[in-house]
Amino acid sequence: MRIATAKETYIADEGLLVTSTQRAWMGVLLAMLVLAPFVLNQYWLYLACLVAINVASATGLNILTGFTGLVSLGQAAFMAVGAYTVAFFEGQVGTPFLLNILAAGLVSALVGVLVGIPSLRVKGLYLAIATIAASVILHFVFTHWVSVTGGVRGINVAPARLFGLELASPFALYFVIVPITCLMVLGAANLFRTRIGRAFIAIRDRDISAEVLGIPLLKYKLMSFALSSFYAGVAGGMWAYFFRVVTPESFPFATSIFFLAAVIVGGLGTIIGSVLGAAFMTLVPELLKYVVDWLAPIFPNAGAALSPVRTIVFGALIILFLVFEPHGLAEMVRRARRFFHLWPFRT
Amino acid sequence: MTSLNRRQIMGLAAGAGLASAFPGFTAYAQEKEIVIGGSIPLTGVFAFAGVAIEAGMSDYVKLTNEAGGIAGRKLRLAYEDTAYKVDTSVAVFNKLTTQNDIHLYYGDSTGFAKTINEELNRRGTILMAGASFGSELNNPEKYPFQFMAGPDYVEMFAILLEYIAKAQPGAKLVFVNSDTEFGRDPIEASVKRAKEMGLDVVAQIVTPPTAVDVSTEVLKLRRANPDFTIFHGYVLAPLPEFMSQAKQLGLKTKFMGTFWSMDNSLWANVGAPADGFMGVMPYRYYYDTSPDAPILEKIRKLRPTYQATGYMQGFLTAMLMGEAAKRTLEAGKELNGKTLKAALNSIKDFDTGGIIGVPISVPGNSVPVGRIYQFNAADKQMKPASDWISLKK
Amino acid sequence: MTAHAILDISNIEVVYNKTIQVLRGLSLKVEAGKVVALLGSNGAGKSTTLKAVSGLLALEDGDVTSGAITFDGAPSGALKPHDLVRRGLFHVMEGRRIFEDLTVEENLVAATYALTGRKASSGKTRPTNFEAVYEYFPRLHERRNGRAGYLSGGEQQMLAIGRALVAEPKLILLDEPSLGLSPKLVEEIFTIIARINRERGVSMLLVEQNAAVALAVSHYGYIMETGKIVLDGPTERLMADEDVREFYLGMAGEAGAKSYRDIKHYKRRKRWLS
Amino acid sequence: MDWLFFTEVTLAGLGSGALLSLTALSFVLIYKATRVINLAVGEILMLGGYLFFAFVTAFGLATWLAIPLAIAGGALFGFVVERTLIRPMLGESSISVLMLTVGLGSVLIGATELIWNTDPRALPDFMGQAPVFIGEAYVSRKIAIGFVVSALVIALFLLLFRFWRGGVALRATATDQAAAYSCGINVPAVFSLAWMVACATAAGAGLLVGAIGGISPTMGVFGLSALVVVIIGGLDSVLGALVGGILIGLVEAWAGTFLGGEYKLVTTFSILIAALMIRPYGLFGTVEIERL
Amino acid sequence: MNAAPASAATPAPIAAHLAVDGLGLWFGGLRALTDVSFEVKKGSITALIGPNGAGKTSLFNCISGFYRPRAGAIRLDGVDITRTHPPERAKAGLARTFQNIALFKGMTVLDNIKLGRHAHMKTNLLQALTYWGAARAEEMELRAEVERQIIDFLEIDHIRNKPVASLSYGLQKRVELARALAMRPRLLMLDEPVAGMNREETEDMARFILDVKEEWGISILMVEHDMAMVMDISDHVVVLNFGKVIAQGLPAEVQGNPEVAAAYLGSGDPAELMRRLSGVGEAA
Repeated sequence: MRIATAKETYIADEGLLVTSTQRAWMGVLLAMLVLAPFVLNQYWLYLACLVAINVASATGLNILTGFTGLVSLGQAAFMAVGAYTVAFFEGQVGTPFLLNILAAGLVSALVGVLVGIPSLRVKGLYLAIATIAASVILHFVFTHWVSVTGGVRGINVAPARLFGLELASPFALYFVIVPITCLMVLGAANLFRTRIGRAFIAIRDRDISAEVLGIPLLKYKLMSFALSSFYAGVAGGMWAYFFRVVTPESFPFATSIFFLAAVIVGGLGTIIGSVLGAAFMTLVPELLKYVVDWLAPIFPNAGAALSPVRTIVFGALIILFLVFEPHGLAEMVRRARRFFHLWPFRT
Repeated sequence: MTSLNRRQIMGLAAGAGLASAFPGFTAYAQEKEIVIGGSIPLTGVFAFAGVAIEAGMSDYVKLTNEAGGIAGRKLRLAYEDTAYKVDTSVAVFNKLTTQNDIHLYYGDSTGFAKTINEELNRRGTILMAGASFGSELNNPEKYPFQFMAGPDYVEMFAILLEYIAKAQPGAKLVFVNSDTEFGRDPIEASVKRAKEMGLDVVAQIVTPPTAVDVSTEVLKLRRANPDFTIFHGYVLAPLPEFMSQAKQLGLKTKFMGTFWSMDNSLWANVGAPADGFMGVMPYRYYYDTSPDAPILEKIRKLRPTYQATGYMQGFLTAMLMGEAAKRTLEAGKELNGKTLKAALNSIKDFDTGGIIGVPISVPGNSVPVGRIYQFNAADKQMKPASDWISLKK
Repeated sequence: MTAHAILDISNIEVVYNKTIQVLRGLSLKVEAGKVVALLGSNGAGKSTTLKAVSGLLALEDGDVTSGAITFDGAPSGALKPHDLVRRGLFHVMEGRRIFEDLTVEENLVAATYALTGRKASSGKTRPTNFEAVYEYFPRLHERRNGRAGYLSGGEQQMLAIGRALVAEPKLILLDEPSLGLSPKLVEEIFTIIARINRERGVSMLLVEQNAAVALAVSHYGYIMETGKIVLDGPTERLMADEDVREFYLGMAGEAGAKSYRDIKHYKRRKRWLS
Repeated sequence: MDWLFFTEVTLAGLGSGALLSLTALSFVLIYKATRVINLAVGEILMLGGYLFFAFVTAFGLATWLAIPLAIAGGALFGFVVERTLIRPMLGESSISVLMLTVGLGSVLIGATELIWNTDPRALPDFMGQAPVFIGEAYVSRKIAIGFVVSALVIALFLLLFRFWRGGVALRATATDQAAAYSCGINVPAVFSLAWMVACATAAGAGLLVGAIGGISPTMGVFGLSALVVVIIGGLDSVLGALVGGILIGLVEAWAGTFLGGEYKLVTTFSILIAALMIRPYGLFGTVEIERL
Repeated sequence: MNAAPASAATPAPIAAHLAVDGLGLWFGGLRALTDVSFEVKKGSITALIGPNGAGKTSLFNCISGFYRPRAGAIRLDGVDITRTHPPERAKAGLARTFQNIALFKGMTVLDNIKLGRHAHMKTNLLQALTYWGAARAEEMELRAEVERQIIDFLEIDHIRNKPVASLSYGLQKRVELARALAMRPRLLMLDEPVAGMNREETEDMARFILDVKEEWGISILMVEHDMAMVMDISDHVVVLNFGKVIAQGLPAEVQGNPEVAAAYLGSGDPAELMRRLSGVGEAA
């Protein structure tokens, strides 16, 4: 980030991080991200990578659903397209790692554009259901286009290689996945400082008047679909390298629900919301496991008996956030920031 | 200034709280014990099996520890729920293996077995078995550190076909499978095998994974009019409806299933329409009082009510793992994937204490033994319909 | 005032979202059988006043925090909006708020719920008073089976008032009936408003930006600014008031209408209250 | 072409189509009154099945008593959900409320697993076994009964909305709550009623579906097919639910028989997309008026 | 600069800024517009009046491209734009406000105004994601221009960072005007700019409209029912009834036209109305 000069006052005013405090905190956060792999054990690194992958995908979905107002229940399918692309390119073409990730994003974006075509005519919840239809059709393709997808058995993916190094452990992959995700989140934040981001929001708020104001609807709706599924595709591609096998069951419909829930819990239409929401929803089940562990001495069968509780907690979180905190974690963070800004003078 | 200090204190407190909430930051003490890790589906579509598997494995651990453990070392089961989702299973695997010194692992699905295989091969420290009898896993070259405590799905079909070929040579068959990886697994190979055995597969019916109403499939079945109908890829639904409709239509076909649809209590709940359902079962049932089954006696003492088939599967899997560990340690070798697998493959004519009615060997990745059972609605029990069938390679 | 007041608002305060105060001690009365105009600038709280009376405030997270509203001799505060309607208080909301997806006649059917507990015919899908509506508004009869969303603005306003007629109320709250209507239609609608008042004895509380036409049909008028009444009186008196003439009727002193072309830049707003 | 076989397949399709219509009706009722797509319909269906199961097995009630009780349980559930969850969400975006019902479905599944564990179960038989023959064509008895019940219920609702002004109240409430209030409509009562009747319908459908396919915590996926039905039929149309249900039932039956079971889902969803491209608000759905 | 595609038809001589020629529009059997022709001269205010349902909004929608007319042509500076899409028209210099305020509720005032410039900007997706060089420069230029020319002009600097939803009705209308101005219009279309405003607020808006015409040199086409304002500030008045032009000319001419009075204006005099109304009760 450049420090504003007197000549460029508007640059300072429109920067992503306006105050020096914000910049300082961002520095701390980045330092923590760099140091994390040397402190955390393999399990937490695994989770960190998973969170990063989910953040990338949730950010994409938030661009489409939170910012452009097009509800999609097909995010998992777009991720699957990315994952299959990686598996195919890695196994059959043999192109290098980063190129495959990029290809995953691009192929996914292409599919996203196809799925987005009905969005000009089909609106709101009808569109959401149309995206379910698209994911069913994609699932059918994954299962039956055996020569490319390996059918129900799926494809095993060789470990990623970068500069001659094999990236097989979460430790190694962390150094690729987390930076890619950071860049993608930064890209999304940048987007909403420009005319394209504004156009997306305009379409969300009132699409027909946006058109009269000079925004070609179909082009921008498709662009949003493309971008969102590009994010999903890259996330899916990283997923493929992370889990190293892709099958039609890898990305079930429940995953799409998961991402929508993450975006809602985090905060629709905010970048930080996608990050917080994806991290929160990924980590909550893990934390619940600890709760169950602590309860184990009291309830000997806690592991088995309390596990449906996780299903309940997942649902309850969605409900509670929607009812009590409809703007999600992002809003809570904002409130907390205001609180600390004023603290201790006012509460 | 005061406020700053207070803030710092709060920060420290928060940090401490965080550290205690995230055990990943703290090191774990190593104990002299053998840990069996487990990604077990206690929720989700496969939970009915997972819960039973967990029970079976912990009972084996308990009995073994009561008898002094394995080569003087205690067994411990460390598992977590996966909801039958691959990514959760992997997460559990990573978590458990960082927190425990694990050389034996139970995995929950074919998808997980395939996903984690690369990791197993890379580590070379763990021997894994699981709930999947996927035929693809029955390949010691590709899956050197995995095995299954029973026949793979193709072998299960083979056992059924062998029974049919003997009972009614040249019989007409219909295969019914669900449109999932699990359901499709053995179909192709088994159609070929049936042909080789002189059996006639007159139709294959595929049902969507979420099928509720099967009327049209029953109509198809009626047209094919087979002597035997073999289901695969289901737990229970929609089999009862399939069978009762077929009976209403006066079809004479005999219905058969594979291991995961052979649980006695599920069928006992179905009642009359279940009468005559047959299937392949690699283990004895809980209530089997054969004299050569002392383990079953012990199990009944531990758990006075019926235990599902998953229980036996979990129990035997743990037993084979224990046996492999025992043989490795007794040979004075270090526990790792290679030694454990070698020890496992050294098992020959092994007495399972009656869980399986014949002595077993583990030449490769599977235990290709099974028996045909048939449900008797009056007694609400699966009864043996054949002798134990061991497949020759 | 000697006549019986059908509506008596006394010193009410209204707060939105528990934080934003909109009305600050507002009082007004509507005498039975009269039309009362409520004028004021945007944001003064006119619509809020109507919603406070009809109970619709609760839907927008608003509360009457103090004061009392009496309708037809009984306090109305505790009553739900639909109960108030059934007792004869009908609110024709700003922007017409017709049911776009329903046909014209179905819109009228919806209003028959207002008759619940009052009329023997209340359960019928088509009570006789539809004829009265169609008599006032023959155009609605022509389009009775058409979708209400496709009516023109004027026809939608007619339908909104028609629904009020079906409900056979004692008091109608009218919020900006002239909004977006052509001068001629404004005259038509207000003629009918006056007819309804005179022929059926229905009292009305009328919120309007078009002060001239509002005062033309009213007997009494109130002018409000930032949440309270700043001026009130019989219509004739208000129309003679110099401030009302300048700021509401657009008359420049005694000379008559002033032109918009002559407006000065940076004109300071007249403060009604210091 | 084997016409008898075709007829039988068609009849079976009609039967399952009627069940889809009945479930779709539950969607429609709620959407009509509250503009909410209730994605928990499948789970409420499941709840109906489990309630019946519990009444018969755990409490030992007779089936004739357990059936109305299970349906009443559905109504009670609808009442509670509407009061505690849906009403506070008034005015929120439709996607938020949609996700709320997704959360609700998840909670229901978890609760069911907690109480009844995850075993699939068969419902006690309350329909009898003897097959039904129409001419020479065979129809499963359960399917036939399901068809008759569904057809009667849907016909009842069609008549109700034709001749009873309640239908107008429902739609008026959905279009504009404040305006509905101002017309004297008891809006909270309409909301409650819609949810109660819809959930009772779903619970009833759950009995029929459970009787045919057994009950399990995963049986809620049936709701997804019903969702396709309402999208094709139009979210706010009872007639659409009927026609859409029959259509999807037939398509599924034909696709499953003549193409293979694995083609069922993909065929119905392809038809869904095609239908939406031609009629974005479904066959009988109300077209929203767009204005600048 | 001119993005409108060249028409195959020979362009009409540039007599008018906007020329509507023989426009016809019908939905099914319903005729919304029939043979509507009129012109908006450069630097003038033209008012479009007529009864509700006369087709004013349909005509506006045809001009801004939301509806496709079935007959006739629309020309902007001599270029036929009848078949172009709304965004292209916006780029060609056609801006409008809406009868029911159509601001974007999720954005601040500043972003709403910036959005108006959309069609004139060039940042592509890749530049937007990186926010490098050209993209940032373009945004900064826009910000400076919006601040200097529009926010100051319309006196809305105190609300620039507020979400539009929190603004009063009158301010929202002003922000909408600001957004339209950000579109760099050559022709500004205002749909009932003072509906729902009282005299005082109407005066404010009238002042801004006159300033836009005089200081920015933008031509204005407006639909409005407030006859006092229409007659005072417009240079040319077009009257529609049943989708046809029944009169047009100078305000005074139109006002005196008996057909217009009968169809649209009514008595036009509150005093007269009051006299009539007081007789209503007795007459019935």
